Amino acid sequence: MIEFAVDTTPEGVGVVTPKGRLNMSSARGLKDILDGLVAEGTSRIVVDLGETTFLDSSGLGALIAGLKSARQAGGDLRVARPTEAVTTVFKLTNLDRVLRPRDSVEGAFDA
Amino acid sequence: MIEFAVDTTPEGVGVVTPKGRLNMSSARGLKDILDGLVAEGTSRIVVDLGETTFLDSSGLGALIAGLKSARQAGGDLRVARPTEAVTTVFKLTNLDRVLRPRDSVEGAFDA
Amino acid sequence: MPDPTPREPSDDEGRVELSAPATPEMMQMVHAVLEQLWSNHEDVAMADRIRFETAVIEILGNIVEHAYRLEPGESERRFDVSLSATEAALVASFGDDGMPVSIDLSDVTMPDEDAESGRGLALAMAAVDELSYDRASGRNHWRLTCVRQPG
Amino acid sequence: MPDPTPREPSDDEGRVELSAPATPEMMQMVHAVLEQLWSNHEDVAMADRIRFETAVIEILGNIVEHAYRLEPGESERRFDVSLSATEAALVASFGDDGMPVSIDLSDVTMPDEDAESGRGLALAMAAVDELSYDRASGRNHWRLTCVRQPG
Ligand SMILES: Nc1ncnc2c1ncn2[C@@H]1O[C@H](COP(=O)(O)OP(=O)(O)O)[C@@H](O)[C@H]1O
Ligand SMILES: Nc1ncnc2c1ncn2[C@@H]1O[C@H](COP(=O)(O)OP(=O)(O)O)[C@@H](O)[C@H]1O
Repeated sequence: MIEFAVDTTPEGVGVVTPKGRLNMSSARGLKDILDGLVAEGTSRIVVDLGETTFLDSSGLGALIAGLKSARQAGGDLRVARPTEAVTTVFKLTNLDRVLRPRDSVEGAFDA
Repeated sequence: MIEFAVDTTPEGVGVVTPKGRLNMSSARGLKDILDGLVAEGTSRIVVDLGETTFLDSSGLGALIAGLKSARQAGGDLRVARPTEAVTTVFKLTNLDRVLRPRDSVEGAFDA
Repeated sequence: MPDPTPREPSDDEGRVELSAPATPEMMQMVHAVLEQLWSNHEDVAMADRIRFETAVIEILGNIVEHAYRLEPGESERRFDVSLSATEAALVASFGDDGMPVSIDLSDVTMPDEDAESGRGLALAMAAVDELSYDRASGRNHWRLTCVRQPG
Repeated sequence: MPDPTPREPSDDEGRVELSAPATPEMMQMVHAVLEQLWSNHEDVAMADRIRFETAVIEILGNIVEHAYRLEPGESERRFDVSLSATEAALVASFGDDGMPVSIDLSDVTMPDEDAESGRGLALAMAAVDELSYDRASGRNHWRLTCVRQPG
């Protein structure tokens, strides 16, 4: 159903790539990964949504939870390369400002 | 649903590889390809079943039709690398003698 | 010229109906059924597929999560859904035997940016052109309609 | 120790039912539904999956190809199928509104090696442990049972 790739860049940015559908069944998995990264000191995180074929309100909840804990730890969570399904859901929920999609994972913390 | 790869070896053997399910919807496609090969003079044919994930009675019918026209033209049709689904259907229909599966495409005409 | 008046119930032709246990696993089943539906209706615009699938999965997710039985009996909770794609619209209609839902859909609003839940119904409503709920014969009925974009 | 006596109809719990037009496209739909069913029942042996799916698709193929309407009316031809996987067995039961089938299943035999058709029913019967047909309430009913291999 879903797989998560988790990586850290040389700059210490955590990169999480959900591959598949981010929904009720998989949202908890994402939340746990994001919490884990923040807990171990990686509070700058990019979620690469380039392979996220579907996103529902539970998946959104996990992203918002991750965003909040990253910011509380002095970092930030940014989203990159959203698919059309993801962009649509961001827009419909008015989250496209707080989760402003970046064009690339590498440049996600540039601005 | 299905794709067919069609090739000819240096020895003049036609190799047809159905990729996907060989069923009511796709059997005609296989039959047409086999008839085409025989019509253009390629009467030694290997059907590579290594990527055939499902086989039904229509698919079997197309193989038998191809076998008959290849033999009428002085050649033969052989099947190679069957998946478990294919082997099961060959056995259940007692066609595992007339369509005796070969281990490889290359060696299919060796014996 | 195509007739612009709404079509009759015979529009239901071609519909696919599924009835299954109301479990999280069945959400993948519905995704799979929609995937097949799209492959039989390649003319449905990607934008319409996305908003329809989003709403369908939100409503189903709510049924799976919230639609508890009135009397917790022996038998499993189930749902059914009818999915249809006509030239005019994509329609889903759900039935389940959970307890009555005491939500006024006209009160549903999108939660604040930092909410971690509570967006399901608001998202479904924003995604489709019509969302209705009613209770009849001891069952909940949800109906979703996406008016299709001109090809 | 597990009870060895056959289970009651409540065994139907967990079943997935599909109702759809009797068209060739719906064969892919049923393949997709079975694929999901297997992913929810990873303990079903590959050999059992294969023989069950083979028989299900043969019976459905016959319905799509042969089960013409008695009176060719306006409305589309449809079928329904209920699929269930219990610890003991895989069961499929089909219903369709085509004309009565005048076949005695006990007469069905595997055609000769060089036959190009006519293997469908014989293959389905060879694949499963039970195949039955009956006509009731103006509908055809086919029922398939695969007794599962011990894990
Ligand atoms: N099918 C349902 N049956 C019962 N209650 C429901 C149903 N759908 C929604 N609700 C109620 O409406 C509330 C809001 O639902 P929703 O907007 O989907 O957000 P969430 O599911 O994240 O809480 C739920 O918390 C629940 O109390
Ligand atoms: N569902 C059905 N409705 C009506 N007739 C059927 C049905 N299934 C099978 N038949 C009849 O039984 C015959 C044998 O079917 P089958 O063994 O599947 O082989 P085939 O479909 O290749 O002819 C068919 O040709 C058809 O006349």
